[in-house]
Amino acid sequence: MATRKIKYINIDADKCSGCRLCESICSASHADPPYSLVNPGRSRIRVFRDEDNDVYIPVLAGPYTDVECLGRNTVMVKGKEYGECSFCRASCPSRDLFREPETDIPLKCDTCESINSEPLCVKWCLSKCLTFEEVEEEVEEETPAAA
Amino acid sequence: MATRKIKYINIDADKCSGCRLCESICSASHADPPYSLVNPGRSRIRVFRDEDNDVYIPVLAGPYTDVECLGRNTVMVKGKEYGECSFCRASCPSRDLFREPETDIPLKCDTCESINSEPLCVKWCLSKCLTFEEVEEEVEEETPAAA
Amino acid sequence: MPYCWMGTDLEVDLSCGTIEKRAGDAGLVRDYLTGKGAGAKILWDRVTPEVDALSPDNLFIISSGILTGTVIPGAGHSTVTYKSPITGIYCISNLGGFFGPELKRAGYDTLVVSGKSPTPVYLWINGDHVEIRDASHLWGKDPEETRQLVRQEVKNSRAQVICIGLAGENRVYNATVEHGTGDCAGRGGTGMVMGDKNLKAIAVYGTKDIQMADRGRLFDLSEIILKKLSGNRSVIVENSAATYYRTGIRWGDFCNFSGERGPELEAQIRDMKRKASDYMQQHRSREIGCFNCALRCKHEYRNPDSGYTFLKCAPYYPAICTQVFDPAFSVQFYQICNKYGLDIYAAGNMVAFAIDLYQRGILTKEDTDGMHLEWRNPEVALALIEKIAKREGIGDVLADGTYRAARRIGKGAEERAITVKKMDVYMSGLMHRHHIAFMVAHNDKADLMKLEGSTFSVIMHLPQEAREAYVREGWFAYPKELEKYLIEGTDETHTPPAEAVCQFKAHDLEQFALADATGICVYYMHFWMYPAISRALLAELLTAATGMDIDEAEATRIARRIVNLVRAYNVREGLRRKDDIDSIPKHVFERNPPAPEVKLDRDVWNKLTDRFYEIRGWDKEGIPTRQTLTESGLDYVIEDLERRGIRAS
Amino acid sequence: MPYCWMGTDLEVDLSCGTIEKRAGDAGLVRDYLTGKGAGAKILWDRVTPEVDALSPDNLFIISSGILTGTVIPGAGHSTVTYKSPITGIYCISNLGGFFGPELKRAGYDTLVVSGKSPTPVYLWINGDHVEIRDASHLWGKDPEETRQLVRQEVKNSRAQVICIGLAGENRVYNATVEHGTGDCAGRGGTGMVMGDKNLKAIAVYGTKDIQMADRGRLFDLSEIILKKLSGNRSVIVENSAATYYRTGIRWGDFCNFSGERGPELEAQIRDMKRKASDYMQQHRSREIGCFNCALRCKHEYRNPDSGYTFLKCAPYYPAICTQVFDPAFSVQFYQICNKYGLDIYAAGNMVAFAIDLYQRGILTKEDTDGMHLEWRNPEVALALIEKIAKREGIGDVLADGTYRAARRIGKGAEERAITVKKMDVYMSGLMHRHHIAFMVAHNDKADLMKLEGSTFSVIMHLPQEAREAYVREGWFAYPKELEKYLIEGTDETHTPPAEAVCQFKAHDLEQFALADATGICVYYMHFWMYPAISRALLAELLTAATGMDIDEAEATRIARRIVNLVRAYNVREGLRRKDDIDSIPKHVFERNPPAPEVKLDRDVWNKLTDRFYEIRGWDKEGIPTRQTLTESGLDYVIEDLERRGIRAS
Repeated sequence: MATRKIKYINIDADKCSGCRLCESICSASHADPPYSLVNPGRSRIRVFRDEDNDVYIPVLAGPYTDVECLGRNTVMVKGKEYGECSFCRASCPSRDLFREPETDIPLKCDTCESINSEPLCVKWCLSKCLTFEEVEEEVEEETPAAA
Repeated sequence: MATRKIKYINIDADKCSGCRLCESICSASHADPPYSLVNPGRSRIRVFRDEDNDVYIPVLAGPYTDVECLGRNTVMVKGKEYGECSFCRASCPSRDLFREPETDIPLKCDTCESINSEPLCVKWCLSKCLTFEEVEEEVEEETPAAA
Repeated sequence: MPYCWMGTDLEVDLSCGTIEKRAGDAGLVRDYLTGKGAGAKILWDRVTPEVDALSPDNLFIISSGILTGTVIPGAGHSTVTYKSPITGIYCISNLGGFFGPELKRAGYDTLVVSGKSPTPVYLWINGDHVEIRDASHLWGKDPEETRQLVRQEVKNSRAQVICIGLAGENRVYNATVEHGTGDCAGRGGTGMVMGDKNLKAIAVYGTKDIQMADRGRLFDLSEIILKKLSGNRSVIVENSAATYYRTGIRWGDFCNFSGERGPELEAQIRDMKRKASDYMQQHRSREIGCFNCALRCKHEYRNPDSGYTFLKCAPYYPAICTQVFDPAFSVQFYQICNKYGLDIYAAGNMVAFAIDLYQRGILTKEDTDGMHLEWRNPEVALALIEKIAKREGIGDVLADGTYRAARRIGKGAEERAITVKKMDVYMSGLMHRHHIAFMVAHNDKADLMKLEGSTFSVIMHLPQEAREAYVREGWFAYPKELEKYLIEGTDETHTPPAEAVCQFKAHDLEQFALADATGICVYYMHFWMYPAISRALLAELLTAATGMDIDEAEATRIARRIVNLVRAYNVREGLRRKDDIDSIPKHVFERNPPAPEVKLDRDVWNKLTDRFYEIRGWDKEGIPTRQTLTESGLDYVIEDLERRGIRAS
Repeated sequence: MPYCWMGTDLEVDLSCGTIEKRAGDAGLVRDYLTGKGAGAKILWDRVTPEVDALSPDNLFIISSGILTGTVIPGAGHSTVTYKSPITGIYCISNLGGFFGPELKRAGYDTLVVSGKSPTPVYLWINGDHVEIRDASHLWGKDPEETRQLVRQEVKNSRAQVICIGLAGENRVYNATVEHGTGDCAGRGGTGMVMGDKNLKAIAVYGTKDIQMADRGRLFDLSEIILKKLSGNRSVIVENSAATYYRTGIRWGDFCNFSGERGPELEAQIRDMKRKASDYMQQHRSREIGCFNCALRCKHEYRNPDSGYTFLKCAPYYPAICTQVFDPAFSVQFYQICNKYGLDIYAAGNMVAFAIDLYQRGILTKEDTDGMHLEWRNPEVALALIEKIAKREGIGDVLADGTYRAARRIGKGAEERAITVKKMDVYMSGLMHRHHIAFMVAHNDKADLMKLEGSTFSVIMHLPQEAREAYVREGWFAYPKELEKYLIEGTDETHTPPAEAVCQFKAHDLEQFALADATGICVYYMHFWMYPAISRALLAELLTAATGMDIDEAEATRIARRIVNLVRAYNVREGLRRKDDIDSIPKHVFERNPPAPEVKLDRDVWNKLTDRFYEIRGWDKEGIPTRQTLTESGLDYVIEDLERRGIRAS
């Protein structure tokens, strides 16, 4: 069996204080040159805040998609409503999230691999809302697809 | 101001009974010919069930993406843990969700527009976990992009 | 080839380790459908009287209903068929949840497990890919752990899993096959059969289409069902389980069927409805449905110490068995049974049986490792269950089931062992309602579970206008000709007329056969007060879904074929009139009930039996007549029986 | 051009409806930084003594700190500067939350609002795109509704919004500017100034980069701060607010500063800590931080009827003002104040003032529309607040603030109106701690809020070893030369030495100036017991972030420049020694406190003032000397003062 490493950044939303330090350190550490700027718009993690409903969900940027959702949805969990994009990781055309301001280049969380670091959002999260875990996962041997 | 209709399928996860009737009716109604088959694998809505943790989240298929997430994440909300993909709407390579079995064609919720109907998953959800809402939204006039 | 039918059966022989995929027989589907029909046919063909229930040659047959996995609400069940190690005769156990639809999506209507593995194994059925996998590391794990581990191992969190717990591993007679969220194939020793084969679990996943014939029609019919369900009369959850708590307790056969109730007990019973209702409102965290079902009959409770537990409408059962009137205890009781994979009803009976024996001096502290067995003691009850599952001390004796345990204990214990055809029987109503006792005596599985239906237990007792409204509003799911009995109602002793009892009983057997052959939950067919699917509608559904032309009469013919085949099977195993008649504990006949109830008369009982056999087309001994078997197309049954010297008249 | 600086200011003139973007002056940044520094400079230049606080020419200046929006933990604040309609002199109100960083990302360091709109409007600053929008439909909406509506209208759920509530609209003197989640620019009448301009709200959003100079260094320094914060000594939330509840109440100036406390009150005070702690544990639903801050000093409570409310460490304040000892009432009190956009402390004072007057017969039922004003009555307290916000009946009088209300009421009410420089002052400790009274008297804003710091209120009173450990572990954030005063501690009357009081007070003014000019929260600078940023570290941060070479001495020079400019501003408005000295209610001097406290002596008070002025470089009248002003580079101030006939010595 082959294995691969899956990196998990686990989010305990109950602990999120909404401070967005994760956004700052992410944008700063991925800047060129490193730490030359802060700009949450360039961050690969964003905190969805709905102060009126006690909703605080940090979301890591996932893959890019070039279409937007036709149907949206809000999710109610334990009596609390989460907005249409609250849990969505996609970099998509219907919002400016996870796309570089101005250039529109999609952003995706790389768990700080590109900067050879442990995930800095986790390290800097003093509320312990974010925690890091690395899991060795078995993968099926790829069987070559029939031509 | 121009307007457009946004269709919301709202999910009250607390009410989900996990019965997956939404998956059945979705796959059936979108089949060719209509209602010729049932196959949750072809459904544009899937229920994430984690019976051991009382997690039941219906998720509507969102856009397609051709890369998988490098970093995953689990989300804890109100002390309850939701798995790495529990809230994710994407049709993506790391799971077989929202892709046609065998052909792998991505599936995306169209709020039953393609079959000229109100969303049938909502209509058939007797637990009232799913509800439908149509919102008239103002959009900014498109300014032609500079060449 | 019928639609809705996958056309392939899967057989796994655990002795040889072989996996065989077999083309199904469309003709058999036409005659027996799948589910109960397929199970009965296979059992008839292969598990003959020569095969002991605990031999490797006994089969563990899981078959999904022909409608299972379609868009029809409530059509999600499968059946487990086997020879019961408890009763030694035909047994079926119905399985809700999601296993049946998944098995079909994997491509199989029926899975037959034969033989016996030398070491613990589990099956992984991933569509076309089927594997027998080592399960040594799963041995000893509880069902929840097992499900989690198996899903991890097969890397598929959507795989549907059934498995046994410690009880099944330890060959406890009343062990269950657990599926999770309150779903199990529970009664008759399913888990013991699986355990005896060293089969810890079966995991299944599939992505095949389930095809439907007449698309638009099936959709329309399903919407009719949905409409009926969405009315407030049909949401089980709003008719709080608390009501059943009270009813169940009211009918409860306390003190191990002795029916004794002091004034203290009566006071607690009075208090119970409010207590249960409060508890449920406060602690119910979710209402759960099986595949495609919005009835939400399974209620989830959170136990702060040990996770989620699922109860249906019978949280009163542990109270009847132990006299512990505390809903939290009931939840714990369910949880520990689920954890060990133990039949909740049988577990309760065995606990009541043991306490009763102890109180009578038949069991002593020497037998119980010093434990003082008494009513109203939750610790004692839970400790006994643990001992049973682990076959420890007195638990090892009880683990053989009340019937066999009594014979190991002796000293008059046999007299206190109340079973029906050796099976631990549901402890509610048996003593208080003659017609319910009659149903139990004549069921094809020695059981009351869901057999009593709401027609007899509730609707029959409503005022005349309510009964009329019930029919008018279309809730009467029986054939039209039985309507008049409902309108007539019961007499002043709450007893329905004899003819009604026999007619309904005859119908119920058929209705159950159809439910279990189509995969539709009995809640939709007649068990629940407001069943959405009458036999006429079922016939329409069958036609629209499968493309086979099945009208109501044809549906009834299929139902009778299955009922007669099962009866013939049991006859072949040696079952006769005497076994039905005497299956009911004799103090049911001896008891002097409080007014307005009347004492049950043996003559009445015999006459009911005669009439019931007559309606069914069986002779006085309960053997289906040649005419009956021929009409049911069961000539091969006649031949087999005759070869064995059993002559149908 | 300094890094961290956006280089552009925005001015919106609501009279003309013009929007002007102005290049900032890098030289001024070098001298004053931004935030408080920029605000003071603009106010000095443009809001001269000729400008009434309620004239359109008063300015509403929001300026982010120079470090605001960088990666530095705690650097997220902005300031609102204006001439206060309450005191008639300089006022600053600090704003936490997320507004400051967003303003910078929109591209602006400072926003100046001038003029007065004829109709209600709000501003929408979407990066380069700035709009004045109609707000008629928002008039009357509470801050939460306003934020939601504005975000919907601008179609940006991430826009940061500040706004006024009903109190601001109604020109209530103690109206606030609300930002949400417990953040507001609260004291001094900010909301009244905004309301007077008919400005309902300001929404801002931006995606511009905030540049940092020495990248690696700033990152390392920030990690040092994080490390200090992550230690258990520095998590505010774990040092339960309940402790403050007790402390706050112990120091509370009950009965409208009369300090009267019967035995009943004492018993309730004793009971309060446990009560508060229980309540908080049970009902606190979240701990909230401002931008880049993990201290989580804001605690969210769920009120089942009306949503979420945010409290900091002062839930005891409503109890002091009303004698209602119920944490749930405190939450309600906070919530109603937030809803109307009313300063919580001033609201409490006005309630206490009104009840006091009523109890003394100065107010009667005729004045109160029949309401009987009494202590320990939650309904009365909440009803009074509602009346104030709506300017109804007696509320219309109280809405002018205690000072002005007393003069409208007459009949001796003036004697019971305890204010400092006309401002409603924090009702805790003023009577009990001379050095705290001294700080209030000499603050550049007539306020105690966060001024007292933990050094004087907590650390000074610890045992010697604890004080030494405090210094050793690096928590002493003041300049090195003040260490010895901490080690020395207080005398047996809990009074620090006079020299220490003056030195710390002088330092505190500077520390506040630096906090408010850099945008770093005072919790990091000296208010909280375990401040993570000393002045030396702040200088390093400034250098690494802005690229300007600022060492500790230079930071001090900047701080003094700001302090002296503000003092000069107030001097220009007419403020003199007498206004400082007499600002404290005279019964502070008349009171005979219980042992070990000692009576405050006017002579001591005068000597303290002399020494403090001396340290600051101000003359006996409290006017900065020419030398002081010149050293601070404030020659233009000298010129202006002299032109107005005010001669600095």
